Amino acid sequence: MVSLNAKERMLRRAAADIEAGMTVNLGIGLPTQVLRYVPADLPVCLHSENGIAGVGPVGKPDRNLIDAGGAYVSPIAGTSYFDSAVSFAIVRSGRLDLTMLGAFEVAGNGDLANWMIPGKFTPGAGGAIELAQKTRKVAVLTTHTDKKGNPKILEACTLPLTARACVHRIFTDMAVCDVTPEGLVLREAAEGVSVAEIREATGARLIVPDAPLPVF
Amino acid sequence: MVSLNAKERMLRRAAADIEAGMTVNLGIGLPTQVLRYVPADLPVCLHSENGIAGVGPVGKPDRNLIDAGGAYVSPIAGTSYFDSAVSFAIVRSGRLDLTMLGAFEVAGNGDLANWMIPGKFTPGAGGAIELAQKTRKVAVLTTHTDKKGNPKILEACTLPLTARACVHRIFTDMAVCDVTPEGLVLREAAEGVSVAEIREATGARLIVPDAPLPVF
Amino acid sequence: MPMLDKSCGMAEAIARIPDGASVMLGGFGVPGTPFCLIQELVRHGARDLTIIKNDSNEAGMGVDWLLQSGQVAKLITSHIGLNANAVRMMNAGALEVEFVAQGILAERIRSAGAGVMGFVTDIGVGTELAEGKQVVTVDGQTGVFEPSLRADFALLHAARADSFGNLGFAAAARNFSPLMGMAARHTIVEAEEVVPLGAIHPEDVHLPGPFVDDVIALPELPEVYGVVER
Amino acid sequence: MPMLDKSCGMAEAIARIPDGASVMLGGFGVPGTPFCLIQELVRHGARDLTIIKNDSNEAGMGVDWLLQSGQVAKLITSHIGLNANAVRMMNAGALEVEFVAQGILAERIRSAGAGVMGFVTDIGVGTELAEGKQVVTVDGQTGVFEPSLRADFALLHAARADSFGNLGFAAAARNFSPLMGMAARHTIVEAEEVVPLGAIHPEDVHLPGPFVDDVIALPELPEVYGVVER
Repeated sequence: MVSLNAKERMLRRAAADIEAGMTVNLGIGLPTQVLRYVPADLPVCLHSENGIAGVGPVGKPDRNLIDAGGAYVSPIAGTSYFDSAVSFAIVRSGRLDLTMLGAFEVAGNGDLANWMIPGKFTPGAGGAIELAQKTRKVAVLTTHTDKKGNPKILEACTLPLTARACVHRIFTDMAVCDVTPEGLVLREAAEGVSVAEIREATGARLIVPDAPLPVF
Repeated sequence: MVSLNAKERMLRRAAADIEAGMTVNLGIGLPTQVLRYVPADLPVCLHSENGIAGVGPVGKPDRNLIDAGGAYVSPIAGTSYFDSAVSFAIVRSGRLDLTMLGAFEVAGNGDLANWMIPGKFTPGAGGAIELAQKTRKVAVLTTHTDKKGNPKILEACTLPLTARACVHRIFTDMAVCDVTPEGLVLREAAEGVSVAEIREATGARLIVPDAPLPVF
Repeated sequence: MPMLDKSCGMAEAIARIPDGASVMLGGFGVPGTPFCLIQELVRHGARDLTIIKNDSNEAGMGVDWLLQSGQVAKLITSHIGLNANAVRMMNAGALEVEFVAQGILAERIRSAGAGVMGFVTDIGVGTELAEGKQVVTVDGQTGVFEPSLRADFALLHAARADSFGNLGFAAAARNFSPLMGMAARHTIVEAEEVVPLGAIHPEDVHLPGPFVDDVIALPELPEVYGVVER
Repeated sequence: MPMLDKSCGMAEAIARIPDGASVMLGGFGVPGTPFCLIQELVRHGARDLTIIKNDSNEAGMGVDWLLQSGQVAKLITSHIGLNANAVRMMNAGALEVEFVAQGILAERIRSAGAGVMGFVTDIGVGTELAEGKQVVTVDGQTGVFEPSLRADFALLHAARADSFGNLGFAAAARNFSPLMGMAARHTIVEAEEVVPLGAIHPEDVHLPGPFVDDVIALPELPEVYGVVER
């Protein structure tokens, strides 16, 4: 079980990667919650697959204005609406600077599996495949282990892939890791979590720098 | 030289093929002039390649509103504007019921050459290729012979083709001919023009029905 | 030159849909889903339909009415995760589901509307999503061919329409609607408001009239169009 | 959450364009042609450009300024019939011209903006227009592959823009502009009016801000934008 404190720390740390001027897509669930930790005055354009650039906060419900996750959102000054082909043109043509996605499994080489568990969960991928494959920077936001304590970061995914070698950064309740040409590199550790604990909870080979790790 | 009278008759005859409810594209030159003979109360949607459905009459110039031929046109109640991709989506997806085009040469099998005379006239095809290939009914509007009296309706085109076997009907100052599976069929003759004269001026094999020809 | 009046009664329009037809339904969740047209399609009773829609709505609404009435042979969609009934029918073999990645679904539909045969993309290459697809190599780069997705009919919900079929969609209710209106051989539209010709500014038309065949004015909006309380 | 301010000076924006760049220019005839940006590009002097534009304007205006200044190595276009200077330069071998059928040009540009590799069409099949193109056979039907047409820059003229780059185009001045804005790596816009954020209704945006990089307010419209007297 992840403590509320650890979860908030993860969300706050992920939010720090959202920079001024970015166009960002946040997946359903944990990623959407990152928004709470983004400074209110930071210029950011939130994209939603169903045809919105400039998604505003959840507000007074308008029956015609949901985000891709079904939440009733609001427009802001500068919002635009468009059809689904244009929406994915934004994705595939590389206009998204950053996407944060959930994961069932993520591999040390950046492979991502987040849409299908054969025989158990096969609802269809929605827009995840294109978000994962085409966004300039793909971050995964996940608990470091599943509910049974098994690692979600693996040497190789066992589930059908969403996209190959697409993930650049992994935020968890325990660590921040980067996928690099050399392999998966531990960049930061959560407060109070040791490198040994992170290694123990990680199913992929993990490169740990010699220098002291920043703590988040 | 075509008499004014013969030209008017041709235009009026061509106009009679424009039916209520059609979406129509009229090429530059003679085809555009057909409009003068379309009843003012006939519901027709004129399409222009540069992104207009519901082209209104030439009117008070608006610097932002030309048709594909560069004429300053006007909007009517029900006009819409769109981008060039949507404009040709209308063409290629078969939404144009009728297009009337000019021709350098047209063959008895419906081949059309109307965009290029190698070594003399090579300005590029503009939208002619897609109009010719994809409109449900393609009509050619042309003088029966060129300025030197040579036939423009040939057994086979000598110039580079705009599209193969695309023409359904040919309106000239002398005749109305249809391209059919059996060959080119003479349907109507202009007032005062004999079948012998039409045969003489036609470079393609011409099927002449036994029954008396309607006169236009 | 006036414009054709495409006003039509709902029953008359939906009666055109025969057994075995392919039918696109606009909408992404509730916004844009043509609930009244779907309801009429249930009443009409055409069977063995291929339905193309972004999602399968939630259980008990929209496309689920067609699933429950047994009129759907095949569903082409990007996800059905919010409709337990659709998942159950698929798992029981009572419904064939073809999953297409959301943006690829949108682009295949648009591609049909654009009158081309299909497009080539690297989306899914290297994963099982590309399996069975025709490979096209361009300048050494590998892509898969995604065929255009046409349909016999499109059923759309518009915020406003004029009698010629120029349409405007509200906010996120636009989604797949203009694409489907372009891709179908026959496009039927239910509109919250049918406005006089010219009342939609020509620059603000979201789907031009030449793509639309039947325009139906909705007398009033049933509750299903409203905000979903969860 | 505010939106990024993309306001920019014209000289600063155009200075980004290096020698050898590919540059898309909006416009079909006069409407939509970004005359002021083109003029600045002449001043800037980048050479060896590949210009992509529907047509070559008329002699003495628009893209012809770039032809006359000798900055254009190659022109990709659908026709040049109204510009005798362009025809002369082409015939003299001073300008390489690649002709593309108008709707195929539009679709190749849109295809780049859609982030796919290209599309397959039967347009031109069986004529010399298809010569040299990659043939793709789909279910026994023959098509040719038309590759996406990208560019380094797009220069667009908009009727109205907000500071985030949401654009509105007037009447027939829309034409290739939204497609090019999507297809270019960097999109520079001159706007007749820069309006406050939110002043363009979100449903009436013709090109969404995420596709736009630089927004330049035109102080006043030079005469070249006006009605052409013939």
